[in-house]
Amino acid sequence: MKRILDLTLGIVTSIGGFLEAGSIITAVQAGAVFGYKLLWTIALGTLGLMLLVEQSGRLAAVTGRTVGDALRERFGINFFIIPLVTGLLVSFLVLASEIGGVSLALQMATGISFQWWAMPVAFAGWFLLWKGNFGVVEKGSSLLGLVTIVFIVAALKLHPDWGRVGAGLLPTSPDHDGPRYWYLAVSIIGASISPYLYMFYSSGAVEDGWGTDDLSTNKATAVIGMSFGGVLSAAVLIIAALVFLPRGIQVDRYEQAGLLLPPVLGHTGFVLFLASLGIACFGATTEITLAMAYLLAQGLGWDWSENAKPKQNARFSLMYTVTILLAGVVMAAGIDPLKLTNFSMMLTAASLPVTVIPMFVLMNDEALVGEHRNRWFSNAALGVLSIVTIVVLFSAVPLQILGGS
Amino acid sequence: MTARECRVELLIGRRVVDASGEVVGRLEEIVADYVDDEYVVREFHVGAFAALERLGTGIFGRSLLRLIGGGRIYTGYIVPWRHMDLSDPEHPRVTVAKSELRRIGETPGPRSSARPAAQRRSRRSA
Amino acid sequence: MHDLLDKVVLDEGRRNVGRVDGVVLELRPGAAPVVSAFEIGGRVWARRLHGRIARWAVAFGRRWPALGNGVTRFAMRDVRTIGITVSVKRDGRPTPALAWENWLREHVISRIPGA
Amino acid sequence: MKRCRRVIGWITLPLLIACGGNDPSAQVERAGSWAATTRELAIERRVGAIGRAYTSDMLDAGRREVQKVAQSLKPSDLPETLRARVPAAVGRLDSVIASTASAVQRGDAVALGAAAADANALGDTLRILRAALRVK
Repeated sequence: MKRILDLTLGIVTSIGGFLEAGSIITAVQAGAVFGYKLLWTIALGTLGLMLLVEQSGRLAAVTGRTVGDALRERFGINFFIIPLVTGLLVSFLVLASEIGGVSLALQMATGISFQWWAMPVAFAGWFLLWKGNFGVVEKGSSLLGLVTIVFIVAALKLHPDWGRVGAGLLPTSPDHDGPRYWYLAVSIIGASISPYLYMFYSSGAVEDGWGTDDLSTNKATAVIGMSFGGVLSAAVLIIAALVFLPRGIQVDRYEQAGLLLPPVLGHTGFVLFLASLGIACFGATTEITLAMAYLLAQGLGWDWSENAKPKQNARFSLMYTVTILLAGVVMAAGIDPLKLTNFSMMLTAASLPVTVIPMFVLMNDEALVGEHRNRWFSNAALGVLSIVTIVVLFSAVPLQILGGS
Repeated sequence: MTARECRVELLIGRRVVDASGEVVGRLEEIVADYVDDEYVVREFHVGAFAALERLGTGIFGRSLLRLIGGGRIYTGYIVPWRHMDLSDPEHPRVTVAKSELRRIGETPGPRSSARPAAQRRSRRSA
Repeated sequence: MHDLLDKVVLDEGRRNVGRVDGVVLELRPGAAPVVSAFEIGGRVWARRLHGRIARWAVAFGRRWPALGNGVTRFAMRDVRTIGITVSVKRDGRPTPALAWENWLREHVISRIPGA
Repeated sequence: MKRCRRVIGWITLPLLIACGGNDPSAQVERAGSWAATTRELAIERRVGAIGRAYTSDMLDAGRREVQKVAQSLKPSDLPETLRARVPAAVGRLDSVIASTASAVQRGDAVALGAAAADANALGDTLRILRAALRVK
């Protein structure tokens, strides 16, 4: 029975965790301009995430070490300092754009500008971390995240032409707006494979005390959970392709996304869109803040359990307090949420090699993971993924310049 | 600092030269044994990444080396403690010619620092 | 040395004291060197990165002595086990490694309700 | 020092140029997108599917974006035949958005219907103009 409960919670977590400001907004922009053409990037991103989540979960279950621990212990501080610094920097920008997502959902509902909502949202996120423990954060935000299923309902209601949807799953090059196409493709990959997700997942696995008998749960959670998350953002893209593209609406401002569901589900569509954007981003806010605190604490050897009272690990709790409130200040300063979200997704994609390639070495180190090390399939898949992330890294700056606005 | 001390973490990754000044490789591992309540150094492992020699010691160079070199799959030399001169920790020197050193993997001895994470071995290597 | 460097250090109360940031070799004339102790501290791992960062760490330490993470040294005699983590037979709380953990607890964290 | 300068260059470069280019056909496309958005806002507001605060906020934002488009459209960029028609269409769009906004304030369903029709017509005009621009 425990196994089934773990499985369902795992899947629920990945739904809540997967969909956030980045994946929603990039999918809406992609659908509005290129129709189904960019679906393949969501598929690629979801497969990549599945791979990394499964492996970081296996690492945690077999060795009791999180990704953060393993990066420091295996490669020493000389290498670890790079994923640490890039990870914290990039996650901070993503965190600010998540707070932006929640604040904008509140702005669309109330008319009060998102800048006023930024600090209350950051404070609410901090309060949940300060009072709640890991279970509350993980399960709470994911259960609420279930409301994001409205996207699947809406997508089905629009009866998409499944043949062309399938065609969208094949990598194609665009016939117009080349740079914008590839900029969105990279942003979507960055939105799907976010390092904080598998760092958070491996820390959760260690905190829940996973052992080698949880490997099957781990595999199922990774595959089912992440694919469900992938289907959700694909649904968002499909709706944008069927609602915005024919009407010629391109998303230049974040709030335009609010028009996504009303034409399909009327007022309930509008309310549910705000609810799912707000809740998914709020869940991501707490998860990213924790993931950043985990990364730093694990890297430097502090106590880091979220289950403990804040007093028991002062530096860890101070870290997440400062991080979330600072990110709130960034959003309160009124930075354009759409540009920040796109930019942070692009930066996430560009920072992937720093965590994906070491996973290659970690998961093949017999001394570390013993016979649970990668089989040829995971190695081949991780190899392809590493190549993709390196290509993305080198294309990031030119794409930001050409396709950036 | 009592007697004469040097720091392992600053030694690791340093370029090691032999008696004639020829480059042996980079210091990758120090094996010590737990002998009557003391961790006594038995040997040093100098990894010879011929291709990566020029990476240099910048942050990026050393970290890339750690990423690749950190593995156990390297070729290199075993330098018994007697032959390693650490008087200048910045430039460790081998007191004999490179040719006299045993290559890693040649002798059937236990793999130098493979230490199965879980079990504890009788002769603990630190 | 890969079994020691960068490993998490647990004190007798199984509290995280920090990570093995540095390991000390004692050179004895005519005899094999001995691993005499290991050290924990921001200044220790900063030195492994680059001279300039090490200097910043020292400067940071001097400006905020309370937060300044001095260097904590544990003799190898105090080590109980070396496995996935390194456990020592001493209490970690009074050491500099946890200095600013304690400082933060008294002066900052416990002031916020619900800590 | 050389390495630092290169690193700083890498970081500031994208931030500086992130605002994107402003070739005329892209600007007209943006205007067309806002015409379509205005039409959608009018239709959805008329059936009460979206909130009043949200609609008026969006229309204000729309006007600011359209005014930005108007400023960035320099006559020299436009071909001879379109030099007059494009700014005129963008100007009309600005006034349609304004009238939609006031219809929303008054809650006048009929005016909203008319505004939606105007926005729709403007959307088509802008699409034709954009096609003409792309051909050049």
